[in-house]
Amino acid sequence: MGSSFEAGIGLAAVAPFVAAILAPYIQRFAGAFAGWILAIIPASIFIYLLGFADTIIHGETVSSVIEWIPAYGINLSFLVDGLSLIFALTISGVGTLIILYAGGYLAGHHHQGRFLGYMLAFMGAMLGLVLADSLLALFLFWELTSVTSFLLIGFDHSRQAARRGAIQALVITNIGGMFLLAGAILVYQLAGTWEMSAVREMGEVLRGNELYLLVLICFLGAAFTKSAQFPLHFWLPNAMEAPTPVSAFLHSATMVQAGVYLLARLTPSLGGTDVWTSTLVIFGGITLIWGSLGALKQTDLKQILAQTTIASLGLLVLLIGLGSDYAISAMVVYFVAHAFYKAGLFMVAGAIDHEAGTREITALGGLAEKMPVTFIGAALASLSMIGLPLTIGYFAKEEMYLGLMSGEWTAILVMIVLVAGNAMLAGVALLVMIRPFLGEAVGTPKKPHEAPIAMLAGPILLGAGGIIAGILPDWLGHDVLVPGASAILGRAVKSHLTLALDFTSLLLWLSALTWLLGVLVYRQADTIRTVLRRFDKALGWTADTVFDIVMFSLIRFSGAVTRFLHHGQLEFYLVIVFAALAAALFGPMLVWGGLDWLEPTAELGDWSQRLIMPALAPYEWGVLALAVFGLIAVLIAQSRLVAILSLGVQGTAVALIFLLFGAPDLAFTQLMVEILSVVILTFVMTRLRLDQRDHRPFEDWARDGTLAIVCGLGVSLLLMLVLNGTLDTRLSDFFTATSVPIAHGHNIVNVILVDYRGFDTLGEIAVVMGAGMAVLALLRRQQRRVSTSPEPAKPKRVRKPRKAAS
Amino acid sequence: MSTVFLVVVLALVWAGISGSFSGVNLLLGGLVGGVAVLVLREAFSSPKALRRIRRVISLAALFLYELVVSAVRVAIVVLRPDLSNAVRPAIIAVPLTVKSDAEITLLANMITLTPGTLSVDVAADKSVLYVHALSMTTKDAMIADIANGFEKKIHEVFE
Amino acid sequence: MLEGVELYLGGTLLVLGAAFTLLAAIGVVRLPDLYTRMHAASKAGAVGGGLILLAVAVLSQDAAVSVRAIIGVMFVLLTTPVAAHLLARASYLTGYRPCNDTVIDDIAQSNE
Amino acid sequence: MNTVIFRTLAPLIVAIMLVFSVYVTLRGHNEPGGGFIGGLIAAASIAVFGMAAGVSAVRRSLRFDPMAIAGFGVVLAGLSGLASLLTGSPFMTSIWLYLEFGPSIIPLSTPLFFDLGVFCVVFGTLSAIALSLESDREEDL
Amino acid sequence: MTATQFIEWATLISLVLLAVALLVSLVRIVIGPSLSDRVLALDLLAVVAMGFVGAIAVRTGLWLYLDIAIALALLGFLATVALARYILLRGVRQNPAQGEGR
Amino acid sequence: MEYILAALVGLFIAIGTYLLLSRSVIRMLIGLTIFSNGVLLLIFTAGRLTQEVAPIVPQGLDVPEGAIANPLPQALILTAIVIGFSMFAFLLVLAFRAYQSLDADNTDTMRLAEPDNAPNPPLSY
Amino acid sequence: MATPTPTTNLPQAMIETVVPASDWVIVLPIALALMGAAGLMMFRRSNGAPLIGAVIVVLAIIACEIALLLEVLANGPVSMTMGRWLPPFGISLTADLFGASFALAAAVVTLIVLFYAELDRADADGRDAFHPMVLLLLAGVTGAFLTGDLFNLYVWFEVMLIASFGLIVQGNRPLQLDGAVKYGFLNFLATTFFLMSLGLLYGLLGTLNMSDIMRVSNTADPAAMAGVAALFLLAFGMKAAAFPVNAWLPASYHTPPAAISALFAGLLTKVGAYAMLRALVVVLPASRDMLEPVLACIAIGTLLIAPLGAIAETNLRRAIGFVVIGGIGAVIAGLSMPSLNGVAGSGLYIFHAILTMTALYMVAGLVEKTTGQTDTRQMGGLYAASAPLSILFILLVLASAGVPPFLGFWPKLLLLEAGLDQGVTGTAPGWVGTTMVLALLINAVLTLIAGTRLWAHVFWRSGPEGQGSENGSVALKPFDKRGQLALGATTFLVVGIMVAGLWPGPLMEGVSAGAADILDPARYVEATGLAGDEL
Ligand code: NA
Ligand code: NA
Repeated sequence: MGSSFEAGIGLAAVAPFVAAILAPYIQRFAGAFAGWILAIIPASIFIYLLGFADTIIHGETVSSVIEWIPAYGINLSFLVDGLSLIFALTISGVGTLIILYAGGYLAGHHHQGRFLGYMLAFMGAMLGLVLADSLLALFLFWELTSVTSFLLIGFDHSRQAARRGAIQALVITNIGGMFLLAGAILVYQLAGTWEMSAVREMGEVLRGNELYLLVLICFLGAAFTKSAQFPLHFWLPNAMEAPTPVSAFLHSATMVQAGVYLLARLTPSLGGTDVWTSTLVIFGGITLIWGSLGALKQTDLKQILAQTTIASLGLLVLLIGLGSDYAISAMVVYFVAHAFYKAGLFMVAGAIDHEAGTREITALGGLAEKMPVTFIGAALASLSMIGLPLTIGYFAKEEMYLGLMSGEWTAILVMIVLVAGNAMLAGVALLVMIRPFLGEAVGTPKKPHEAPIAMLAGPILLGAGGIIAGILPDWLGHDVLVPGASAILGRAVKSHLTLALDFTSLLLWLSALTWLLGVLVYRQADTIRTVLRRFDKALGWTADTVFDIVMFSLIRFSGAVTRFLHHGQLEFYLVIVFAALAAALFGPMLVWGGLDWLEPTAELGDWSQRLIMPALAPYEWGVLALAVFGLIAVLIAQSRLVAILSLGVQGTAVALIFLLFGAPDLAFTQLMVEILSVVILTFVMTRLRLDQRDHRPFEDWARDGTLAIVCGLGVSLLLMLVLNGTLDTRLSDFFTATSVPIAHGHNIVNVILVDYRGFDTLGEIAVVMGAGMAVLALLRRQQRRVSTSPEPAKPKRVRKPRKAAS
Repeated sequence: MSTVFLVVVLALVWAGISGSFSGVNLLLGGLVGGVAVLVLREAFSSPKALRRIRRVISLAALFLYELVVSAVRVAIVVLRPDLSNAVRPAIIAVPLTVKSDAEITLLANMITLTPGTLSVDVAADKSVLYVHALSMTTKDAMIADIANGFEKKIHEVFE
Repeated sequence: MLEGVELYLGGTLLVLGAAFTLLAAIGVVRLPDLYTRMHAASKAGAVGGGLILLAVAVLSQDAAVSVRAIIGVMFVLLTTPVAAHLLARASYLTGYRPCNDTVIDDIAQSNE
Repeated sequence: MNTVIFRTLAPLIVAIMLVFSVYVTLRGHNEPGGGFIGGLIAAASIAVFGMAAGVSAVRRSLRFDPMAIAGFGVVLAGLSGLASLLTGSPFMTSIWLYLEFGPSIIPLSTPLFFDLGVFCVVFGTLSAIALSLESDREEDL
Repeated sequence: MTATQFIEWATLISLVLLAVALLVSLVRIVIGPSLSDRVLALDLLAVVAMGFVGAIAVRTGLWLYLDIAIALALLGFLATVALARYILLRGVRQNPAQGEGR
Repeated sequence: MEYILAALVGLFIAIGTYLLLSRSVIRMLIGLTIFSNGVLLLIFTAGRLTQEVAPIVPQGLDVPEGAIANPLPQALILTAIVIGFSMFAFLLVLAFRAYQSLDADNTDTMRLAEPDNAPNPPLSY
Repeated sequence: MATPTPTTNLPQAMIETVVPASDWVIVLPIALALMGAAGLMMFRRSNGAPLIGAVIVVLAIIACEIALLLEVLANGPVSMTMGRWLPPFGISLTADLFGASFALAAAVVTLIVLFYAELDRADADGRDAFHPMVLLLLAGVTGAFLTGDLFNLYVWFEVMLIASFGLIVQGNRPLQLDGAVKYGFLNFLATTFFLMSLGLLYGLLGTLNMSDIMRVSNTADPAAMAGVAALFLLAFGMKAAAFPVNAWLPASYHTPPAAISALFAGLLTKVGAYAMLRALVVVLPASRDMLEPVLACIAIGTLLIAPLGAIAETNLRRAIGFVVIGGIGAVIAGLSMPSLNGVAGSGLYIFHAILTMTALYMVAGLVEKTTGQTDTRQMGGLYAASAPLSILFILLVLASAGVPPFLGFWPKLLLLEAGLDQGVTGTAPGWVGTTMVLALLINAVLTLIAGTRLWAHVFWRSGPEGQGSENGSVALKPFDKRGQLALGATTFLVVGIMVAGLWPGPLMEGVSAGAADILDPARYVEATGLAGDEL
């Protein structure tokens, strides 16, 4: 087998995406034949993958690596072994039929192209997921399945139920995705590699690590959400809002099986411990029973099938949890069996809905006459689901019972669960096969007739496949069970499937018991349904309603938090900012001893020395006093204009302080700026007519005052702390020494401004220019509005200044 | 003609400010002044005045004298403990004999800076100057004071 | 010794200017209404500020500085009355009436 | 503000302020002052002029759009920084030329042009703001 | 007393007087009662500040401060004009008895 | 004397803060100006103080004769003053326009961007 | 003509070597942007097309920045000290990989937005100075990314701020003025805090050059340094819109025309976050260590609060504003775990956010334009009506929620690795890493919920909330020529984001190398010319 052939593994995952992008155009171009054309892609992938079968059956694996982010050791690495090949073949095989089916099912729908695109993208994601060797790549495709299924479930987007189902599925599976990501990174950090093929060699190390439980929780969280394990199962029935081809694909062979796949894949790395076994068995068992009961509650064909899917997923998880050779063998066979019959049954349900206009089994009957081919498909699938001999379902059941023959009480308990679950599933299968098709014909919304060939191909081929596998146990055992189970367990597993019925074996009697109970369930289906529904009513809520409650609570909580934090009052925002300022000022000083210096020390002198300024002349005190009184004048000013005048006073005082301490340029600039500020303020105030008083309620007054004092004090203390050190004057010394000789300027400050730090000044004048542009942008429209509107809308507000009287 | 004159004055002012009467500096001053005048060219009505330098000096001397006297008087008033007795404020209308804007302006400004009087407003028809007096004696005496003092000298200057 | 005379003269001018300025401020606080206060501010203020600039002119002993100082004085004398006039006029037009001690108000009469 | 006294004296005051502003700008490298303060004073003179003569008169006198003057200032300052590209030095390396006019020497330097740029920016921007605050008409903006 | 000492004292006294003048002007700004009164006081304050700068120039011998003083006179004038204009255009009804407008 | 200045800086900051917390936009602007002035003084003080000796080299000398005031903080403050003034001008005109358009200078009533009666988020999918 | 000779017995003051013209690529982007803005301002009344002028300038800037980036990639950080003065006496511009690549991303985004902005400029006559303002904003942003001097950083912050002021009021609607008041006061206050901390830092260390500060920062009182660092954190936190001082962003970002929102979302907060990275991680690492718990709490708060806002909001662009804030939380998360992965994650997140948040607002603007609504409750039906918008929107939702293989995933991966390493698997597990991982994961889920709700309401639902049947339809305005241009620009950007997400190798290598320089700034210091100097 050539290397380019192996390198094509990645292509198998990518090709559907390319096809997906082209799908809408192909659909536009090919119309009704779009399904047939697009089905070529999965079909060729299927054939391509079949090419690996020989290698895999011989116990080898094939891998291929596409470098992606080499610096981080992240590669798109793929590995084909028994497990992934079984999944990949199932996906591409069923996928081919589904694409065909969708071509017929959605014929004429104006978004059929989009739909086919989503389906293909989903298939690509799923193929990538099962073929990936890198945990990160697996996660990537895992998330892509969530996203594409989101789009598929919400395909019928104008109905709220569809949107809800889509969001629900995405949210739950995305939460699982986060678990998976965390788990993947943890494994990477513990094992030092992303490649699962390498990780499985380190199973002992992982299981022995103190973080094993955390890693396990992460992966179980991922698998349980994706594979709809109780109590996270509720999203799956809601996902039935999707068009039937989606249900057939996603909820039989593919997306929901991703969790099962993950668990199977991780069995050698993480499995086999007590926690693993007990968790999987318990959750799987509960899910099995819960799902089976759920199926019996329903009357909608799709809902029934969805619930049985939950049950089957529970069963698969349980089997992985058991982890014995038999259990794993059973899991492999059951997976294939389930894929065959469940996809077929969903397609049948879709065909019935499509042709008869309803999926309510209570409203259906006698369709076998009108839709004989469909009925054959349904029957074949149902028989496999019941697990009758000569179907693949039989072997699955047999294998799982085999593993529990030890006689330990836990095994017996599990066996009881299995039998009960299988029996109920068998009952449901009978229900699905018999109710719509046999018995008296019932009037339906549409006049039923046989579905088009594109929609029939799937059920028939899949049903037939189930039977063929059922009559070829050696092939099934050698080519499917052994490679799959060996890949999962990491050791060689033997197959012992046989068609011979051994009436002395307890096994057969357990199967018989299962069928018997199944018939009983079928007979009493209506009663059971009534009882279960009554029970539900008494309970009052389900996990599904809890989702709504959580979601709406989240939305309400979001609303409340947002309204509280962002309610639009600038004042409140400012309070937060200044509280943060106070914290930033005092926090570090309090924590790290920034206030220690307040204690008198010999070095710094006591406070009398620190505060009494022999150096300050009386007039300097006068200027400081002017600043203080100017500030107080601003503070107590009742009207804004008085505050503005007082602002000029404190500004003048600041300028004089600059002057007194040797900063003429500063004083100069500050004086000019301060006066111009007053002038501009006055210009603007000339046009404003404002309420003069400061209305501040007392609480605010106290709060603002406290904040102000704290912030002021904090700044003072921090500044004093800074002043306690000595200043490194390298820069200023340099400027002083070179200003005249090199920079040719006597005013050192100006030389700094235009030369040493001229770049700052360049930015600064850009700010000035920007201010001009911004102000003009502010003023322009308003004046246009005034001049163009025939009558000023609000004369009270837009007031032109009164012209001088004389 | 007047514009050139103004430019020359501004160039001299420039030279004075910058402390160098060198040729280049005067040229630069002329340039700066020229730009300033160019900017303001509309605003200058041709001033026919400023010819009789002797009269100007005479006026300036009078003004400076009056200014100092005025400042001292105000200072004295301000320091008096019985302030309310010292002031006898009034606003009186002084008829104007000078007519041109420049004359009125000069007069009003001088009145403001000299003892006891402060120009508040000029009537719209420029016939009357309203003057605030700090310590009124009689209305006629004040009007006569102004008419015989600054107004006359300004007349002479602007003749 | 001539230098000394300049210094004494300049120092005296400086103190005088400062004193006038302070008196102007006191006048602005003590006098009864805007118009009377304006007398103090414009006359004593202008003279005070002017004297200080003159002191600079005398003391600097630098022709350029002196010229500038004198131009500064002229500027003060130019602007002070204009500012006073504008403020007084604006105040009067917007209804600031002279204090009750005011004996004559010709503007008010002309408006009647 | 339409009084004889103000109207008559304003041009004189404005002219003096303008001259003073240029003086302060040019002197900045060696004494307190510089482009910013100069521009500020010049813009203040424009504000006085605007209050005395009206906005449209000022705009007519200025000829150029004040914001274009500001833009020119930034370009001038930037160019004075870029000039050092010719000398193989980093941005804003000063270049000094001493032009001899007979006895006097005029120092021309990139910092001087830089400061002139600052002057233009401040003058243009603040004039634009002052005038637009004064103006009621669309075309003035 | 030498000339230098005299100047030393003269500047000190002047600066003290001017500092007091600054504070006294502030009193009128605070107590008003009318806006015009406050504007007048601010105008005076600018003149006092100008004097202060001049006196500092004398005290430090840095004559260049003179330009700050001149500029202060220029812009102080601008401020007063703008405020007078505010009073006029806004038509602030002011009466000493009532206090002032906005 | 630096401590005194530091205390003064604290007063500027405190009063600026208090005014910024008032709801009137004009007062807030005044507060912002005072706050900025406090920050300018802070930089000035942090650069250490010397009295009355400007950082100007007398004509004819290459370096100043004695100690001079620290020129670098002055240059920084100058830049900051200019920038602060530009911002002030913009914010002032903004306040003016906001008053015109929104009929208020009380920030409590400026609620167009974040309406007071904002609806609760819809409980739907 | 005469040139005076400098006195000889001076300390060496200037760099004597000739500076190669190629070094100018570090300063030209800033100079060109500034002068371009000024030039467009000069001719704003002429009837030329300002778009063409602006595009030419930005293209020139991009060319320079590509050259700069190549130079940095080849030879390490590039530095130029203005005016030929020896550092730290002159202002140094220093670009390492982070700075150079962010600057480039900013310029590219600006170019795209310039075209996009034609959407709202039907009545453009150049007088509002939109194009000069955009260039000014770019100048500020570029300066902030490239400068090696803290005070200079302050100046560029202010340039950016004033330009954003000018932009946010473009159009002058009352709504905008309300937003601008909040934006203006809070942001100017933030830069004032920045200035305050700069003053204190100068008082402590006597220098402003970042490289120089790194050398001397341990000489000062640690409590005072921590105080200064806390002020930096507050100032940059406000700029970056970190919780709890993030209120200005949702109050204002939805008010201006969409092009301006887009530009802001791409550039403004990112510069705040970058400054935080630069100032705290590079320049003051010791103080950052002291403040680590605070940083962590800020990151957690931001990560958790922001998506709640996005869920709660019914105004489309306001909701996206909260998504922007959430991204800032991710950046700060990296700063609280400054391992190689943490810093690389922060850096890559900034890069991702520059592109993705801009694109989100661009799409939102198109949505608003075509539906004529701003409130999601009034929207609907776009899924059926506009396939391009649908694709763009869902891709961006996924990118911002960090779903692989979209661009947003990669920084999250790095951050999660950093968090798990610090919190669980590392040598000394601490609470910061663990909680950060939880916060990041919860943020991802909540962001996805918010995004899908928007998607469901705006796109899937066929009409406004509670109106008519589920199959009703809404009237949509088709795009005119300007709309097509805007749509094209958006698509271009989104395609770029997708490509970067699918082939993240170069980016990841880049941020990895960049983070190495951040954590060990020896090369940065050396480039500035300060290495080896003993104090
Ligand atoms: Na200067
Ligand atoms: Na006066």
